[in-house]
This record gives sequence, structure tokens and C-alpha cells, in this order.
Amino acid sequence: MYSEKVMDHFSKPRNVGEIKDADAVGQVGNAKCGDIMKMYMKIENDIIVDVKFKTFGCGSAIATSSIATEMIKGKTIKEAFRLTNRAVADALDGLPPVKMHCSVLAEQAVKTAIYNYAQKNDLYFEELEGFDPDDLECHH
Amino acid sequence: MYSEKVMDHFSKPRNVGEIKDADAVGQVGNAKCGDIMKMYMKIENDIIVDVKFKTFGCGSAIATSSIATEMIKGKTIKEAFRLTNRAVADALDGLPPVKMHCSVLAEQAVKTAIYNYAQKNDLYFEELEGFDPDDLECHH
Amino acid sequence: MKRVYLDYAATSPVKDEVLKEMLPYFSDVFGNPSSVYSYARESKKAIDKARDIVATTINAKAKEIYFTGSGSEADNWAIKGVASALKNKGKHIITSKIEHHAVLHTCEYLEREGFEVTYLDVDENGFIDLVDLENSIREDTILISIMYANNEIGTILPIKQIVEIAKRKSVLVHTDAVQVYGNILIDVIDLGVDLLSLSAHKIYGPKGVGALYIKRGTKINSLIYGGAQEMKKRAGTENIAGIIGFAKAAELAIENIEEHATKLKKLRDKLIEEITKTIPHIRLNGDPIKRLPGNVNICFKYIEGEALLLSLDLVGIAASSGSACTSGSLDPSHVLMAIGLTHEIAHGSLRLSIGDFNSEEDIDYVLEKLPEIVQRLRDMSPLYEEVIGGN
Amino acid sequence: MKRVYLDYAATSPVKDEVLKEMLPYFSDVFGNPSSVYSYARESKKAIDKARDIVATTINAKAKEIYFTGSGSEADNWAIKGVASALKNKGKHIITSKIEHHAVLHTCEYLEREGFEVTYLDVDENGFIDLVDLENSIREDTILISIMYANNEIGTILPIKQIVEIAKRKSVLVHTDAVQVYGNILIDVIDLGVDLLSLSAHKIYGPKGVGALYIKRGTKINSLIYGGAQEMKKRAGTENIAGIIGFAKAAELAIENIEEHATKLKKLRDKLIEEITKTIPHIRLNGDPIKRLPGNVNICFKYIEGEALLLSLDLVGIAASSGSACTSGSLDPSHVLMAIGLTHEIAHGSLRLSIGDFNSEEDIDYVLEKLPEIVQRLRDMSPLYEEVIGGN
Ligand SMILES: Cc1ncc(COP(=O)(O)O)c(C=O)c1O
Ligand SMILES: Cc1ncc(COP(=O)(O)O)c(C=O)c1O
Repeated sequence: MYSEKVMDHFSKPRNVGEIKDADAVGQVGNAKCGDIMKMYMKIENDIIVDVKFKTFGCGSAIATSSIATEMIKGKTIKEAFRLTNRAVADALDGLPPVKMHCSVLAEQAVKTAIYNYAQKNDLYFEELEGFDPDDLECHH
Repeated sequence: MYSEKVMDHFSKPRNVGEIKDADAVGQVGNAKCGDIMKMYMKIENDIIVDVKFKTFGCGSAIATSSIATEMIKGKTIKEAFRLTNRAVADALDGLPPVKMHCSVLAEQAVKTAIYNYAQKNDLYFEELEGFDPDDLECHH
Repeated sequence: MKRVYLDYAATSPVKDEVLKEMLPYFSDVFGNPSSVYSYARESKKAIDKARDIVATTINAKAKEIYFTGSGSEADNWAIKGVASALKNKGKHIITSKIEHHAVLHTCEYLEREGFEVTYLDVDENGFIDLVDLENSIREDTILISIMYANNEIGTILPIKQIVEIAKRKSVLVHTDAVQVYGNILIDVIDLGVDLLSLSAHKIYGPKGVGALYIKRGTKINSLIYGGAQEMKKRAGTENIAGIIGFAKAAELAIENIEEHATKLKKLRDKLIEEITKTIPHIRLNGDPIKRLPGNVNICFKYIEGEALLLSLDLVGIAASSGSACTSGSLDPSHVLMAIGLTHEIAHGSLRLSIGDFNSEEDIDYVLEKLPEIVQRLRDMSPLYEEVIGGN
Repeated sequence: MKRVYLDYAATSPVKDEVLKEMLPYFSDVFGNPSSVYSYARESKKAIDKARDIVATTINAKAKEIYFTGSGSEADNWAIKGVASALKNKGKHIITSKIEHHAVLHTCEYLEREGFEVTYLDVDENGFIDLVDLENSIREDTILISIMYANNEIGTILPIKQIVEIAKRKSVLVHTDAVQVYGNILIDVIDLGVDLLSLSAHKIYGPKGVGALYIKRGTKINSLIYGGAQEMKKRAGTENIAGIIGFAKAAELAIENIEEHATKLKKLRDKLIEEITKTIPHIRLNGDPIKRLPGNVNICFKYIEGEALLLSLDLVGIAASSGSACTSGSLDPSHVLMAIGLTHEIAHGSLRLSIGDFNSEEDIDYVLEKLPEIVQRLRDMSPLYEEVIGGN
């Protein structure tokens, strides 16, 4: 049911863990829905120099977290904003339809972490216009 | 579904045919029901010295006709009256429930032939009290 | 003793190639296809492939094929499922008097549940009157269920024309194609039907597997509720081996359909011609031309069908009278009555249905035995006595 | 890689002895049992014998056993059949919140058709409250359907007591005994139930065959109408090979039931004890004592079931989470919710169901692999982080 890519990221997830002195932390999802993703970032000069995640969730939730961290590591915040759920799913050679929400969660986790960074440092990003982590809901 | 006895009488029926100058002829059943039995008898001194049958019908109709003729041949009319449908069925080692009406038909064919004999010769048999072949109906 | 099986319309043996294909799915690849682990993935893949194959054989999409536990289940599901889904739209169903009991008894059940059913008459060959059909369609008609070919008399009905009439009035059409499958190429797109029933055991596949084609978008409720199998429309752990066998049988049947039909027709026509030549007082039932390639159905006057079957069985010939499925009953077949036969004649019907494993010798053997059997039974028959007596 | 199958509650492989028994019925003895000729008589005899065998295994009479196309069909038939037959008497049905979907979704369908259904609550181990049951019975209650043992958590329900309560109010009782069959001896007379569902593929028989026990005299309509098969109550050409396989599997299962149950219990208890000892933050679901011999169901807090299954699959262990049949869905199992688990915990459930082919080594293998898998997933989990962070 899962692509080899998904299974690879599930069984050998990249960037698992936490960053103690993270500049940005974002957590999305909830246990009721069965998925929680938490992302930690180190950010230097608008560049995401390090990123780690912890995920409670199914195989594809873990795989999407893993690939999402890979896709934004070393990238600028601007570039990270361009990470869509589609891009995450495509990078995994697709996800089963019932699992597409996992890729949405990954996109939101990244955004929420940057939102946290913006809040802490009083920064403005137009990409966060209207975005509020508290509005996110479990969509399935 | 049929006993060996039934199959034996079906495949090698005894007393098939007609008797040209029969003393008694009885026909019961109708084509609508799928069974017609016709019995011919030669009767001498109240003894059924010969009996033959013709039957349109299923395997058990043919077998019951055959065994019924065997059971009454050489018997007195009184004895023939004692031929019940149960006796016919038992003699065949039983019949499937849906085929029990065939044994009834055999009993009726015998009775009807004797009735015909009684009518022709103006005889009275108490066993025929209330019996009228025209009242017989297809019961299934 | 020679054994000649001529009851392929009742059921067929599973072909060796089919059984071979099924074998790994009993004990090796047995995982529940709904599960996550790899055992199950193999089962899932196999079923997906089988669905693809069956779909292709009738020009449908895989998502339109739902496996069932029999042709009867497919018929019941199609009719009850549409009735239940559309009951707020209307409660009128149209069918014919010669349908299989799986359709007729389902319709009778629906009548008891408050539906109205029109049972169309058929002519002496088993055809419905298309004008009659059109006139029967009402505002509240939700379904027309007419069989593609009749299992007893072999007549092939003009489903495409039936669909055209139905579509003008936007009524759904179901057809029972159980007897047609593997004998005539079925193309659901060309036919335009919304629902179509199939059964595996008539095409050298296993018993206990069928399928319902449901055109995309057709409103239908389930017949068997439960797990999410069969795209959530038909519950029950998948009969993997059965489904694989069905697909293999379907594949073989369609691959060889021309050859198969040509061979059967040849044997059928020989049987009909020779019987007609050698045995008097008979009637061929069903349309002489528009008929299933393997179907011979003849009434032998003055004798009764079961006695005929038993006699044939004694010389090793397996055939049927009326329809195998109703032989629990003593009444003559509803199909023979519907085409206007009297009880008397209907009782003397014989169906010889030819299949892949029959040879010309089988036919010759029947032609050798049948006349004497018929004659023997006629000689015993008081009805025949009247006829010859009259000469 | 070692392969350990621990999902016997989902389905089991067909045993060699069973398949061997089935093989002649695909291509040799294939005649339609409803027919007259000798081919058919062999099929008929075989089916009669199979019916006898299955009847004997549950202390029923042969005439009370009706073969179906699955356990799901048996459940649907029992409930819809009684509802349809008794709807003039009443339209209220009682069931529980932990039934199999074949029962629950059928009840939901009946609700849409105008019936009323009471879904009884269960306690933390899955038991219904018998007083609650008694109080739920109304004048218009026509059927109580409570499963004999639950497929997910393994709890065995007190059917005999349930029947006693029902009989005082003259209400029919159906029980889904699919999981119990072959694990605990079933005696329909002693239980007193009116209807009881079975399935072959859970006892090393073929998939696509089930049976419904219908106590003599029970009013029930058909689910599948058509031919006169199954004593006129369930149409469709008989799945002869499947039925023969079912009977053989049933025979073997009952013959060895003591031995089988003892072995399974031993492996089950070892699994539960060792897991409890070696892995913290877990919850055993289902009653610890009144539980199916092969059932282990445990929630591992802070991790999610599918990730656990995938990880187990990667080391060759096949298991399930929630119920196999519903794994199309993302919601946690209705059974785990009914016994009062939070979504969070319910998501982390694992069912290991043990069967005849499991050995002590299989269990040891699981006990070797499971702790590290659980730990690895917990180490990835933000929920676990909170817990250990709190220390
Ligand atoms: C308790 C219970 N009832 C019914 C069923 C359905 O049986 P089947 O898969 O044969 O339809 C199952 C298994 O799937 C079950 O565990
Ligand atoms: C026309 C037709 N429809 C339906 C059926 C029923 O199929 P099954 O025996 O698979 O239930 C049959 C055969 O029995 C048939 O000939």
C-alpha cells in the first residue's frame, strides 16, 4: 500500500529527535485524530540550519515528517514556505488517498514552527498572513 | 433420490401394456399434474387374473404403477381393496416426500378400475361406498 | 458405461488451468486483503488483478466490478439494492415472466414489501414485446430487469434495444447475463446497461463466486453489510481462491469465445436437426436462431421429463428438464408456461446444454440412445396410446 | 527472514487435510446437487454429509444448518431475515456496541428502514449489563443479537444468561459465534439461541463459506431469493467444494478443540505476561479470564497502531490493530471506544491472535522484537517525550 520511498523514510526516518535550544518549535495534530507532529528548528540568518521532528502517528505520518525535514534543511525560510503538501507527497512517490492528510500535517508543522519563530522574534512574514496554528483542525 | 427398488421398477416395469378385452379399466390423474395412470384388468371369479398399466409420469409414477400391478395380480378384489398407498410406497422401500402422491395415484387407479368393473357388471362393493373417480383431484 | 454430461447450463466442472491458478490461494497466499502486512498485500494484489481481468472481459472498469458469492446474490443485490436506494423516487419495477428465480422471487419479495412489479409477457419464443415494455414504464418506474439470455430455452433477448427504450425514460436497467457470459461477447458500454450479473461456475470457474457490474454512479444500497471489502459495497472476507479462479475462467472463456461458440453451435445444430428428423411429435423451445450456442430444449409430447432424465441417466447421459434449480418442484417450468405451452407438453421438456468438454461422439451417443428411450416411454404412455389409437 | 503469522482472528490458511478433501469437488464431483442424474447425486450426498457434520459440531440437527457465502452473510441474513418476517409484530432490535460491523451496519440499515435499535453499552472489559438488557426489552422487541465472543478484544459474553432473559420475554436471540467456533465448544441446545452465525475461514477452512444455524420453527425470511437450494431458504448453486472444506475444517476443529485451546491459552498467557513484564505503559484490553484462547489485545500508549504493524511487518510479524475488516478507516475501533478508551490510547492497539500453526518460538520471536519496536516508536513520539520529560 505504501511506496518504497515511504517505507524507507518510515523505517529509517531522517532527523528524528529534538533540539534542546531550538529557535522554532511547532506542534500540530492531536491524539484524537491519531497524528501529532512536532518540529524543532535551528535558524540562522533566515536559514534553517537544523531541523528535527517527533511524530506520533501512522507510517505515513512518520514518513512525511521525515521527508519534510529533509526538504527544508539548509533552506531559507522563504523556501520553506513553498513546501506544499503535494510536494511532500510527490517526494514520497505518492500517498494512499486516505493518508493525504499526513502530508497536510507536515506542511502545517513547518508553518507552525516558523510562526513560533516569528512570534518569538517579532518578525513579519507575508506567507503567515491569516495563519493561526490554533485554527488548525483535524480534517479527517 | 430413489431407492434401488424404485429404479428397478422404473427401468424394468412389470405388466406394462394394455388388455384389449379388459374387464376393468381405470384411469386417474391428468396431464396438467404431470401424471396419468391407466389400469386394465382381467377379472375371473372375483380374482384379478391379469393386470396391465400404462402411465404418463415421472419415474416414481411408473414404478408405483408397476409394483401396484404386481401386488394385486392373482389377488381377489377384496384383497386389492386393501392396497393402500403406504403399502405401495413401502414395497418400493419408500418414496421421496414430494413423490408420495404417486402412490396415492396407484391406489386410486386400482380402485377406479374396480369401480369401472362394478359399474359394468352392476356389482356392489362396500369399499367403494362414497367413491367416485370423478371426484378425484390432482392434489399437489 | 459411457458418461456424457450435457447440463453445462446448470453448472460446469472447474478447468484444470483454473484450479491450478486457485491452489496457491488456499494455504499460501491466504492473508486477509484488508490488512496492513505483506501477507495481505499479496492477496490484495491478486484480487486487484482479478478484478481488472473480469472488468476487461466485459469492457468495464475495475471499479465497476463487485465480487459476490453467486449469480443469485448478484441478482438479489442488483434488484433489492436499487429498490432500496431509489424507493423515494418510485416503487415500480419491470421484469419479464421468463427471468431466473433469483430475479422473480426477489421481485415477489419486493411486492410483499410494497413495491409494484410488472411481469412482461413473452411470445412463443421467449421475446418480450418492446412496445409493451415502453408502455409499461411509468413515472415511478425505477428499474427494468430483463435477462440477457434465458437459461432454459436459450433465447437471447435484445438488451441493447431494451436499454435504449429505458434510457429515453431515464430508468435503470439490470440484466442477468449469467448464461451469456463466455458464450457471447458482452460489452457493457455498447449495451448501456447499469447493472449486470455474472456467475463463475457456468464458465468452468468455481461455484460460490459471482460478480455484479455496477456502472459508475449508479445508486445502489448494499445487500450484505459489514466490513469495508469490495469498495465498501459488499462485506465478507474475500473468497480469494474463488475470485482468482473466476478471473482465470473468465480470461480463458473470452480468449476462446469464438472457437468455443462455433464448436457448440455445430454440436447444437446437429442435435436439433437429427432429433427433429428421427423423433416425431416434438417441439423445439426457444428461438431457433437467436439462441445460446450450447442450448437445446425440446418437448417430447406424451411423455414426462423426469422419466426421460432418469432413463438418460441410466445410459450415462446427464441432462435436465425445466431448470435444474427448480427441480425441487413438481410444477412445470414457469418459462415453458410463459411461452404458451400447455402443462401436458411442458412436462415433457428436455434441456441438453453443451459445453467445452463435449465431443461429436457425445452427440452421436445421445442421438443413438434418445429415440429408443423416447419410444419406450411413449409405449408406456396412455396419452400416446390415444394418439396412435387415433391413426 | 522469519515469518510469524499472528492474525488468525482475521483469517487462517486452509489446512492440508481440508484442501485435500475439497479437491475432488472442483472438477470431478461437480454436478449441480439439485439435478436428477447420478453426477448430481454424489454432490447431493456430499453436501448432506457436510451438513450433518457441521450440525453435529454445535449439537444442532442437519435441517437447522444453512450454508451461506460468509459469516457476514449469516449475520445479515439472521438480522434482516427476522426483521422482515416479524415486522408486523414489532420493529425493535437490541444489540451491543461491540458487535462486528456485519451486525452493526445491518442494524443501522434497518434503522434507516424504520426499525428502532438499542445499542447496549459495555463495561471496560466488553460485557453488557444484563439488567440493562432486561430493561431494554420492550413489547415490540423482536430480536436480540449479541456476539458470543468479540473478535478484537476476545471477551466471551454470557450468551446462555442472555438467552434466559430473552426467553422470559419471548424474544428471539441471534449470536455471532464466528470467533468462538473451534475455540470453545458450542452447544446450541444448551445455549438456547435461535440463530447462530459461523464462518469457515476462521477455522482453517476456505474463505467464502459460512453457515447460519436456524432453530427449527424460527420465523425468518430469505436474504438471497432464487432456486430451491438450502431447503429453499438460501438460493445459489451450492459451493460444493467450499461446503465440503467447511465440514472437514469443522470436524478437525472440534476433534482437537481441547488440545487446541490449551495450546493457544498457554501461548497467549505467555505473550501477555511477558509483554506486561517487559513493556511499561500498556493496557490489556478484554477480560483477562473470560477471553478467547488465542486473543491478545494490548494498547501501547504514546504510539500509533499502524506504525506498530508496519514495524512488526518489517521483521516478518503479521498482526492487526483494531479489526482487520475496518482497517480501511482511520477512526479507532468502535470496540475500543465502547470499552471506554480515549482516542489517544485506542489508536495504539495491537491484536495478536494465535492459531494452530504457531509455536513457542513464534511467541519468543515476538517477545524479542516487540519491546525494541515499541521503544523506537516511543522515542519518536512527542507524547512520550512529555511523559518522560515529566519524570
Ligand atoms: C465476529 C465476526 N463476525 C463476522 C465476521 C465475518 O465473517 P466473514 O469474513 O466470513 O464474512 C468476522 C470476521 O471477519 C468476525 O470476526
Ligand atoms: C440465468 C441465471 N441467473 C442466475 C443464476 C444463478 O447463479 P448461481 O447459481 O451462481 O447463483 C443461474 C444459474 O443457476 C442462471 O442460469
